Amino acid sequence: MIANTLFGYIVIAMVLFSIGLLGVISRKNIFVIYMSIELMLNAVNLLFVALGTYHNDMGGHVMAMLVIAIAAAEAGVFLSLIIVLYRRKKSLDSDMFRTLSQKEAV
Amino acid sequence: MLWTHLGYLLPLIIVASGAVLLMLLSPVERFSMERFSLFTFVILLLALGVDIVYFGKLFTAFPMEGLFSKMLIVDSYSVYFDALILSGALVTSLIGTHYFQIKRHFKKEFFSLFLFSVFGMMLLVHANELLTAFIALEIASLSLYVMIGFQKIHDKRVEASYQYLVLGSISGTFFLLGSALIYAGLGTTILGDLGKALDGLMGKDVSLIVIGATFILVTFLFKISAFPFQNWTIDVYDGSPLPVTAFMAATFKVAIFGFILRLMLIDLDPIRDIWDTLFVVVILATLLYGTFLAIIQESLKRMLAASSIVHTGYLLIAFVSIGYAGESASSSIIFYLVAYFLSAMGAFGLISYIAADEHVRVTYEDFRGFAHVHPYMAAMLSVFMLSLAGIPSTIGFVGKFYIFTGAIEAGYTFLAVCGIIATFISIYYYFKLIALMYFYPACEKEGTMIPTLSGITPITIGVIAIAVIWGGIGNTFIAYFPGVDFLIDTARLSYMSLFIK
Amino acid sequence: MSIGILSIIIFLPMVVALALMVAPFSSRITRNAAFGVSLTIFALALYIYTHFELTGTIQFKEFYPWIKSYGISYSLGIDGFSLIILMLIATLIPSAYLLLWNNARSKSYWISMLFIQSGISGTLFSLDLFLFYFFWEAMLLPVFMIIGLFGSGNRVFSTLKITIYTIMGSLFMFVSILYLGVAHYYEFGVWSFALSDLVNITTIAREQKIFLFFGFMLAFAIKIPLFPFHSWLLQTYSNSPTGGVFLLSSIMAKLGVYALVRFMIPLFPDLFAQFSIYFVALGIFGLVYFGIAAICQMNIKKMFAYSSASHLGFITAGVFALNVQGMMGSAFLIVAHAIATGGLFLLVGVMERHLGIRSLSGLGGIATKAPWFTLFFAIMLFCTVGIPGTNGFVAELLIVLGIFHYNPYLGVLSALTVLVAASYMFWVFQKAVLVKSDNDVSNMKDLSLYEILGLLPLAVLIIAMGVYPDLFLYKIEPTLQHYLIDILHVGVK
Amino acid sequence: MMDILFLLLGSFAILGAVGMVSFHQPVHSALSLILTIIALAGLFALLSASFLFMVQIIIYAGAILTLFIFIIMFLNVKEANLPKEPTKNITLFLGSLALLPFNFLILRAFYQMPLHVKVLEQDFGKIKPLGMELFTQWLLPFELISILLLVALIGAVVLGRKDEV
Repeated sequence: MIANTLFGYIVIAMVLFSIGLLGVISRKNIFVIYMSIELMLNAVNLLFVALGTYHNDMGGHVMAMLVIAIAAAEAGVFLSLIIVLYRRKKSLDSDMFRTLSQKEAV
Repeated sequence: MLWTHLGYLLPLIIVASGAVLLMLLSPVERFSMERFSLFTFVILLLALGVDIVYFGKLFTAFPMEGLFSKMLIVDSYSVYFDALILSGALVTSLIGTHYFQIKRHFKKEFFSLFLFSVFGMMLLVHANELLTAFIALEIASLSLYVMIGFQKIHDKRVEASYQYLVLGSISGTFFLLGSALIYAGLGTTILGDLGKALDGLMGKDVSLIVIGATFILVTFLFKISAFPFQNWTIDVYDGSPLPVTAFMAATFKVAIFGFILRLMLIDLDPIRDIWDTLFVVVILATLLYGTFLAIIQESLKRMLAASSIVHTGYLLIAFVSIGYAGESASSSIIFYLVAYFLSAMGAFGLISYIAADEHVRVTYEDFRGFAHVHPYMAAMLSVFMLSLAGIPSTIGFVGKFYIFTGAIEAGYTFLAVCGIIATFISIYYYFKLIALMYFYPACEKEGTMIPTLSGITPITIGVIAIAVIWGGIGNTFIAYFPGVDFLIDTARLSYMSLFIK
Repeated sequence: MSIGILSIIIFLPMVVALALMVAPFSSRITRNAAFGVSLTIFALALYIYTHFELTGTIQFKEFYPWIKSYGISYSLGIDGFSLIILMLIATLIPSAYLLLWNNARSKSYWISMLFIQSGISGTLFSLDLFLFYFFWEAMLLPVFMIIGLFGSGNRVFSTLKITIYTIMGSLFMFVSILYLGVAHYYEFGVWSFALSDLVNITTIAREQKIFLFFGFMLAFAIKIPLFPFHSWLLQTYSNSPTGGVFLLSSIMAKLGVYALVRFMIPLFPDLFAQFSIYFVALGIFGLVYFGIAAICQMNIKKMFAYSSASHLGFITAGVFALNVQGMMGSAFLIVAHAIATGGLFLLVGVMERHLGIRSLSGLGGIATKAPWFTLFFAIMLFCTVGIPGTNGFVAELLIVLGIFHYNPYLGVLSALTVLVAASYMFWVFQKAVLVKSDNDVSNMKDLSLYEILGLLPLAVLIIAMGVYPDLFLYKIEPTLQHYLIDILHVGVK
Repeated sequence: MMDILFLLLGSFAILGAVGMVSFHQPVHSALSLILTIIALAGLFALLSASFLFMVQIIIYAGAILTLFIFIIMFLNVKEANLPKEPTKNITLFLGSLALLPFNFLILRAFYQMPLHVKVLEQDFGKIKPLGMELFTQWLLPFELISILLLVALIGAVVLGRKDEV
């Protein structure tokens, strides 16, 4: 009967969100950081869909769709920025991109 | 009916279509940067002109309710904030002119993105639904990310853009999670309905909504760079092109406060006192840490970035006290936003004017003896510093007066005292600059090319400087020209419009 | 809308200064204009003096609303106490200008002086606490400029120090003012920051009132400076240019005492009476402490700085003595001391300019080279010490009497310390001026005509007030009685 | 049946997510993420969100993540250019411990939430009601999304092109 209660979905969504958060905090690879953010967005999506279904409200589904679109928009900017960064630094290490605070600002 | 509603939306429509138009024009080679700049200016001016028509009237409307349901709201409040955002953008475009001319890199799409971000900010203030607000926030933020990283020849630009993007996206997911929780608890995300649903839940367990709203507040605190989320501020502000920094520091903050005030004051009003302790802690930490950061900075740009954190602290003081103080305190936050907006805009603008040349490093030391070479610029910079420090005869002083009065009125005398302590420490880092400019003999270093005063940028900055002083002393008894009282009255009016049901 | 005479006194220097700032005039013209302005103000002050009625009320009122939504108004007025200070400033500033006549060659010096004069007058006339604070802070900026631009030594550091120090004090006063305003709003439902309204507040609890009291007190104590808040004093005085020291010691410090009497007595009469013993003691302690510190100094400027602080401690003690003698004596000593120290600092400035030394051991034997200098120096010094025949004597006598009334032990103590304090001044005078030494003082020139003209009125005032004190006392007495009624009334209740 | 499917999909989703954060190579991470996304799509289907099920597979797994893997391949990142993360596993472990109370709090709040499970309509989650909802109630956000995508488009163009200066 788990499949028919909202709570199971919520647990999955929260676990996914937490794993995404974990990836953002503890990984240095910018690809993985980005994918973690995507994962967090997906977790929120699952939440929206599950809530929509259980509220009997299509709004939740629409919101999930909108979030997918937002994720796509962020993906565009993110990926192009990753390409630029990789070209300049030849590295995927996010620590490499935090030189601002160390060097004297121009 | 349709036409009035169209009229309400006209500023938004003008800005959006201007942005699209600029985007379409951007591949045209024969248009110069100046053309684009001018075009941007005209569009913003047009939008502001339309906005002014509704300024100072008390009303609330859901334009095109049949079409857009209640996702969008236009009231005196949003009109007021629109005017602020638009004038911020106008000023940015004016003070940026010189910088963009020198750098020769900001052209074409840059202005389109700029208008898009203005559009996003305005939309944020008009948004009456959580997800719409988030999309508006994303439009504004995404354009800002790209604007920061626009000049790819600099490592630090791209780095700043990257940092802001990553942290902004993470905070964005929290906003979405928060919305999801609120949606779970209340079954709706439309702002007006939230309050009603919340009222119905009174007496029951609302921890879900509290957690959800806390997540939204996290995003909000991140964007205004309050305490636990302030780390990005200095680096990102430092890495951005100066006009963009000014735009972020002043205008974006206005827009964010615009949204969050609406959310907190109206919809989450029944449970707002839950966060009071949290806010008090955040304020204290923000003031403390921001002050500390500001003191240790060598570069002027970084100091201004750090001091913007301190000003966030002051704004938050006003934010917590609004609910408990009387009606008079309500406008304090709006007034302080204006005050900070003017002073920061002027300071960043002037520094961007001075430092437009690639090789000028803007540290404190570079301003040694500055006043003897450029007396007028030094005087203007001093005015902005005095205003940021809150010295009488500037608008910053009146702003601080409102904030602290409001805090005392709300019973937060303790916070007011903390704000005062932060203020007098801030005298150190602001006056240091004035002292350096005036009290040392001029030393013209080789290779520094500081432009002379000419063109539109210095005029704009001069006008801002006069406005800063006028805001501090001006009143109807000197001349029949809108002064402090006018600002307060309209701010109060806009605040009142929030409560029209 | 007519502009009142007080507004003219406030804004004339400011407007002239703004005009001069923009106009490409030389420093000579600027100086002449500044002098002209100061003379005009003197004339206006005389007009006020002659038309001032002998009641304890506030006269020459002006009122315009400023920030209506908070009930803040631009309201001015003077009573007997402010009148005395006004006369003092109006006399001292032209004198100071004459002494700086050929000395200060920079345009910005004179412009700053004009701004300061505006700020001082504004502080003096304000009846609205917000307005008062406004001028009180704004006054600081030109001082900041004068010390920073024309000071010597580690001037930038000392400028920052005095600025942060004084702003710190006044910001706490600011919170207190805001608190009073809010309390008024809660009690009466309307916003107001006018003194006459704020005194009606009854709802503030005692504990909070004590905080407010000390919020005000801190600002004034720093400005005066009272004993534990004097750490800015020495460095600032020794690094400031002559004009800056003159302003700080003989005008700004007195404004601190003035504000103490003017605002704190009506606002907190009960606390004023209750805490008076501590402040009298603190004042006398300052008198002793700074007196000793002054004896230990070899640098003349620093020595006068300490002696000035010592006198201000005495003045404060007189104010807190809660009787008409003490308060009158304080008012009198404010005037006497302002004239004398102002004159002394200006003379030291002259000496410093000619000889370039400021140490006591480097001076000596000036008397033969510069008789006029010696004469004025002697008069000023006698006044500071309180020799009979000078106004200093009258003032100190009154204060000692007042303190004696208040508390006989403290009275005796203060009488003794005054005597001790007198001795070191003589010692200075002897060492610096009279005694011949083997130092080369050949560069010392006597006072120029301008300088003599500037000092003459001061010297005349010192003697005149010493011989016929009633001439000045009768204008101020009703006001002081008024203040005392405030305190005693509450004390009885 | 539903329960087994739910548990299966849920564990796949979590497994993929765990793999995503813990793999060293970005390609492996991306492939794990695809697993999660597809499992999520299955969960959407279980929630009778049939249209979103398609969208998730076609757009997310099909477009966004394919693009992603393409870029990873395109950049051809060498082992030497990958960041060294010697303490990765430890921080992951510690971080997950730290996040436990956070999760507990939210789940507790959910648990106490009054749930009104309603009977779903016949065509709930199908493309038609979704479209109706989208173009009536949610028209404005939908239009705004187009502007957001436009901004992202410009951003990608601006950031991606070679600098001529």
